[in-house]
Amino acid sequence: MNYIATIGEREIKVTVEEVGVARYVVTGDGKGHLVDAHQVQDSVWSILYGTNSFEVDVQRRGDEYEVLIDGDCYKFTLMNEQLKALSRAGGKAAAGKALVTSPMPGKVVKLLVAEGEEVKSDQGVIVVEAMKMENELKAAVAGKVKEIFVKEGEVVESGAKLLLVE
Amino acid sequence: MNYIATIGEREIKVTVEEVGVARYVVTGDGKGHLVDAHQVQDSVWSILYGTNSFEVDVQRRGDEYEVLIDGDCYKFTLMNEQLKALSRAGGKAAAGKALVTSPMPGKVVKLLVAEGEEVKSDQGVIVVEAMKMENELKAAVAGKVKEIFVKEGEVVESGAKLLLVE
Amino acid sequence: MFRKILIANRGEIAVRVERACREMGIRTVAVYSEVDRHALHVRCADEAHLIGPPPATESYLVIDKIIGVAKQSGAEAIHPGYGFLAENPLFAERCEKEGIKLIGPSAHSMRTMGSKTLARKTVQAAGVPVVPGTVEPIATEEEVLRISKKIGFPVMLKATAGGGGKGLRLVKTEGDLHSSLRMAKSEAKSAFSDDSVYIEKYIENPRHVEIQILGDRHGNYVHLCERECSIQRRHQKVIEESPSVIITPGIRAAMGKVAIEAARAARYEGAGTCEFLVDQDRNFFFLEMNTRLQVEHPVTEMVTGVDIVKEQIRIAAGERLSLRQEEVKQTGHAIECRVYAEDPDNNFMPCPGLITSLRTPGGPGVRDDSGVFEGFEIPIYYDPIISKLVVWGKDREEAVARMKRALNEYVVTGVKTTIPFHIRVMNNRHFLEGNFDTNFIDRVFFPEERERELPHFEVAVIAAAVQLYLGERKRAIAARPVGTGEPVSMWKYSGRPGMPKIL
Amino acid sequence: MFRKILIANRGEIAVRVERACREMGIRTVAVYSEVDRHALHVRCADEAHLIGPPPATESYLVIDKIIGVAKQSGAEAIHPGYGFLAENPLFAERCEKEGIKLIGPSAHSMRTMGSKTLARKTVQAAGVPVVPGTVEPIATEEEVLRISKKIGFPVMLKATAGGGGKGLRLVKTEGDLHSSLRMAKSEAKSAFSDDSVYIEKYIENPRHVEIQILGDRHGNYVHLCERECSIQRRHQKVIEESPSVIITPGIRAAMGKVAIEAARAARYEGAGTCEFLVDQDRNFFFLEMNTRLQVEHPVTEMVTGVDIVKEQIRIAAGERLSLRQEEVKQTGHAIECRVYAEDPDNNFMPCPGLITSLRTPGGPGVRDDSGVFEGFEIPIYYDPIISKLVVWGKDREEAVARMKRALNEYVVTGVKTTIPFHIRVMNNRHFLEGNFDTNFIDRVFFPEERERELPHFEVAVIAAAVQLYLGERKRAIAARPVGTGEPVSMWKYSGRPGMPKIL
Repeated sequence: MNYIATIGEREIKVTVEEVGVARYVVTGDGKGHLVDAHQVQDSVWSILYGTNSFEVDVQRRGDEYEVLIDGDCYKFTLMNEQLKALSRAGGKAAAGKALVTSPMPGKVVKLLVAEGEEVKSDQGVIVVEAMKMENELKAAVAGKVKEIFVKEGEVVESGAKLLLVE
Repeated sequence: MNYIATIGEREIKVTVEEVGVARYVVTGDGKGHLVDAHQVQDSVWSILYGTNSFEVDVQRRGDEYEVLIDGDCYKFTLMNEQLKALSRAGGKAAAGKALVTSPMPGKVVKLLVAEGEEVKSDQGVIVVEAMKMENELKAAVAGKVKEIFVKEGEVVESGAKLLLVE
Repeated sequence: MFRKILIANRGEIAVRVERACREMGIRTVAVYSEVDRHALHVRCADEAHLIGPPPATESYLVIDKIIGVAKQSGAEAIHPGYGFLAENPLFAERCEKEGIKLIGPSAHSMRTMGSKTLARKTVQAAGVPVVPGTVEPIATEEEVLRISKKIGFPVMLKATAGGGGKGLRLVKTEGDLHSSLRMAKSEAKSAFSDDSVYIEKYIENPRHVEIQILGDRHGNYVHLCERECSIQRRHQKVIEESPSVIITPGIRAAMGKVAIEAARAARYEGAGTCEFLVDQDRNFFFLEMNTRLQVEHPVTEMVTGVDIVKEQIRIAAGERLSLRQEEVKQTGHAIECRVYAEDPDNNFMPCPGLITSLRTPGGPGVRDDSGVFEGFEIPIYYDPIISKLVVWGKDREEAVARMKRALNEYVVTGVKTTIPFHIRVMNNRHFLEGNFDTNFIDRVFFPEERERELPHFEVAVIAAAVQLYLGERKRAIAARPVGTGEPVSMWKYSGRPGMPKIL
Repeated sequence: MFRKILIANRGEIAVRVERACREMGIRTVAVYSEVDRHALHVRCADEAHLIGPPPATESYLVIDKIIGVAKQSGAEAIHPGYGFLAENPLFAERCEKEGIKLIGPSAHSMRTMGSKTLARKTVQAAGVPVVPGTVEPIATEEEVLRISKKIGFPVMLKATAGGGGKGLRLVKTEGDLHSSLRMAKSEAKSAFSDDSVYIEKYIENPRHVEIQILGDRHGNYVHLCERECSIQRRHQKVIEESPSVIITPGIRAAMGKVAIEAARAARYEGAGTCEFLVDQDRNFFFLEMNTRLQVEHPVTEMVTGVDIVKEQIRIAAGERLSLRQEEVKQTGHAIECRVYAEDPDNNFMPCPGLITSLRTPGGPGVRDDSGVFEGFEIPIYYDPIISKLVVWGKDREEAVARMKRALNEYVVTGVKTTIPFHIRVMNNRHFLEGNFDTNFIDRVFFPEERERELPHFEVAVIAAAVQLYLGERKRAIAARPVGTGEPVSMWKYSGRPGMPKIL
């Protein structure tokens, strides 16, 4: 199976071929490697890459990956080659960025803007408190605040829609 | 709901009444107690008995319980009152004891008896090795070896039938 | 000795105190809010009492509730841990009035030293050098502006009742003043129920070094040497060690003497800490005294062999100090990393949530003071600290190597933690050389990190690709029509020359 | 110093050695059998090589395979841990021949000391007191019987190549001889690939005390004081401590001197242990020398601050000992409990299987040397040891209290472990008084335990009843017809006056 990893501006084609129980040949940029991969604890994998042993924590949100190895965090996107081609054809949904969501569970302590207000890109729009720290969340794009989905004092889940800028 | 606990020769009637989320009134021998019980880790429960806090590991095999509290092991049987009554009416299946089973996963290293051989109660009949220790298993009843279900060298699971004495 | 102690706290510090009590044969009484029924401090206690809804202002901070449980359970003493009511003189007074021994200093000492402004006055009078600034809390924004201009920017805004980096803001220019003051006051209000702040001159590139002291009610004092706490992020300590590489035996003795004098001036009883700023010429300035057990006390325990919590309890019971100054020996080197539920790769965003798997490091010289376990859900209402990882080594080099090793063994999934951040610090050249000040993390470390090349991108992508492959294969198998032998339906569409076989 | 070391072992000891290497900046090469792919020692290593099927005789004990991996990976040295090839002189010779440094003594020292009979000869010649018995392995049952009668029952049968309680049988009467000999030889064969045994007079009620020594190739030796190892079950150590309550400074010095002389006589290099029996008059007899790292080495590490594994590696690299005898200080008290996957409430039956949940103890003075993690399946093929829990306290009283506290925190589910057994020992009056010998567990402790009343039967039954109730309710809900609102179907049959409501 073929995948495309996107690291910053760079794209790498990766091919995974299963050659035995928990054993794969993985080809990236033309080189083939024998990989022995076992999920040992929740999102943690024990990877033997050749004979080199790595403990790898693979976290995924949609096509976006954050992989921890030896305390370093590797961020990239990874897609099936065909889906990638489809998504290219369809173009990007740029509007997504106008939605401000809560990156963690917490409590809305202050709305810094009102509906209809004009905001600049990177302007603080809402303060969410979790674990006794106040976190000011910013608008990713400039525009007008179209809708506010929460009230001050409300407890929100991770990923909750907070407000929409257009 | 009513249960009968059997500890050695003694029987205790226990009544469990749910009075709230994870809260119960438990009545044993006429006394009622408020109990707050939460399963916190696999077979481990955090029990608040009144305000006393206990960490309790409840292990069950059929009607037989082994409960660990502060390093002590409490062994008893516990049955629903009605099932207990049914089982009393039906009498005990005494023949069950004639079956020798493996108490752990391991490897059969030696059969000490042959089919048809007479054995005494408590006589060693088979040696199972696990973790480099040889364990001689004994017949629980006297009688004739009716059937042997395993061969020397065979790897067996926990609870596997080894041989039958009649 | 007490037979029963109530612990008016939660999380790792409540567990720490329970451990000391249990080893001393003292029964422990835990209190818990509605979200903390499963918490480790409830599981480990001998008794546990529900004291209200999740917000601390309705549970852990309610003096009446704590006192009520103490009386109901027959606890003779209360250990407040750190945070919550630990430095609240009203609570100390109430305990005194109710005849319950608070394990800590008297309300008088707490008031003297707990108020940063009064503390500055007191120690200044005793000849201790302090950082220039106000000695009174300041109420209005105009006054803050006036004084700041007089001292000269940059200045620090500090909560009078503060601690733990809460209610603390560096103000570099006049333009930042308004929002910084609002944030500092708001945080101070919610953390300490007291929004008053004061101002101090901001000393450039200082090191933060503190002295642990113990004092009994018979007038005996010892200091347990220093802790180096300069590794801070947003003015909050994140890594501490003992000894400090910049402290000579002479400076140690001098700081220890000053710390004891400061404690004596406040008739201080119990365990306390005098914090100092040390400038580039190794002049030291008294910053404040913390009238409680510190988060970082294990660092001192590991190099001195003294169990500080047990000493606190013995002192509170009226016993004399069990050791004299000449018996205090600093052996080897200890380091602590505070493990927070925060995402170091997303601006340290808090990460409450369920711990889906956990592997704690072990082996020689490793101590883990944790408040969590696998399957525990970290609530949103409290501090993000989930554990303190502490190591001991025969020297700093061994301690750093051991910490790196232990951090690499530490697995927490389900929530992000600061473990990766600590690994990166342990690998940093300046940290290894002991060459840093309180601005190191923000000004040196983060910029260097942004430039650093990551060595294992290939492995990361391969691991992700294998995971994605297996996920797709699993879905393909699940999606195949009933009765079909082979999981090919989704896969055959990608069939073409050179396509890998699926085994 | 070596750049890469192969660890020819598995489980907790492989992880222990990897930790030392990692802290020293040395790359580690793990070997693993087919059932050990998920094992912690594979996860923690820098490289890992598959060496064959599960039985040790086809993997961990195959010299050719180990040597092959060492050469292929470029490892300059091999650490054998304990057990497996650790005391096999053929392996030592092979390493010498291949130019790979075995971290341990030479084949010559191993042969001298590893064969118990030759060791007895050697030290006896140096004037060291030994236990009466044979100095040659004995082959036939007739000869065993003849010699036993001559020495007088009871006697001990011991595997010549033995260790770790394997291949060891106490024979009380002539009638027991046949089956004991068969079992001893069979165990010795499978554990050491050598079924030869010898005989020793059985000393009544002795204590087992051993001396840890270190020697370098430059002729320097130190001893790291004693370990008390009298708490044994079936002649296998289960709890060890340092110091021993019966050892005075005078006896310690005398035993240390003898141990060093014994090591010197064999031109011993590396870490080793001289075991002694101490009789009721505190006479000590050399028992045997273990030419390897001991399971219980952490006890010594905690009271001396010496990292024995790192010393082994430095010595193997040709360095001089890093400390002199006068620098060795025994500080405080340490205790180790060996946690086995065995059921103490079912005759210590082995319990391999899946660890379904795990909580490791933490806090001050606690060290856990584990080879497992939550989700690991303990295989049937190897030793039942899963972890060693070690504590340090400022004195024996604190160490025992701390061990009890730590054991109570230790949660392992899915497999039974000996943790409850250890808690009971920590509560035993004789143990607390330090009043025991090597027969204590079997002759005193178990009979006392059978008489002891358990205090919490009520809580145990209540917990089980609540669990059963919830299980029944869950099944009742699952069994209800689709569309029925209330989970009553199974429950209504028990409806009668006074029946509890179901909420």
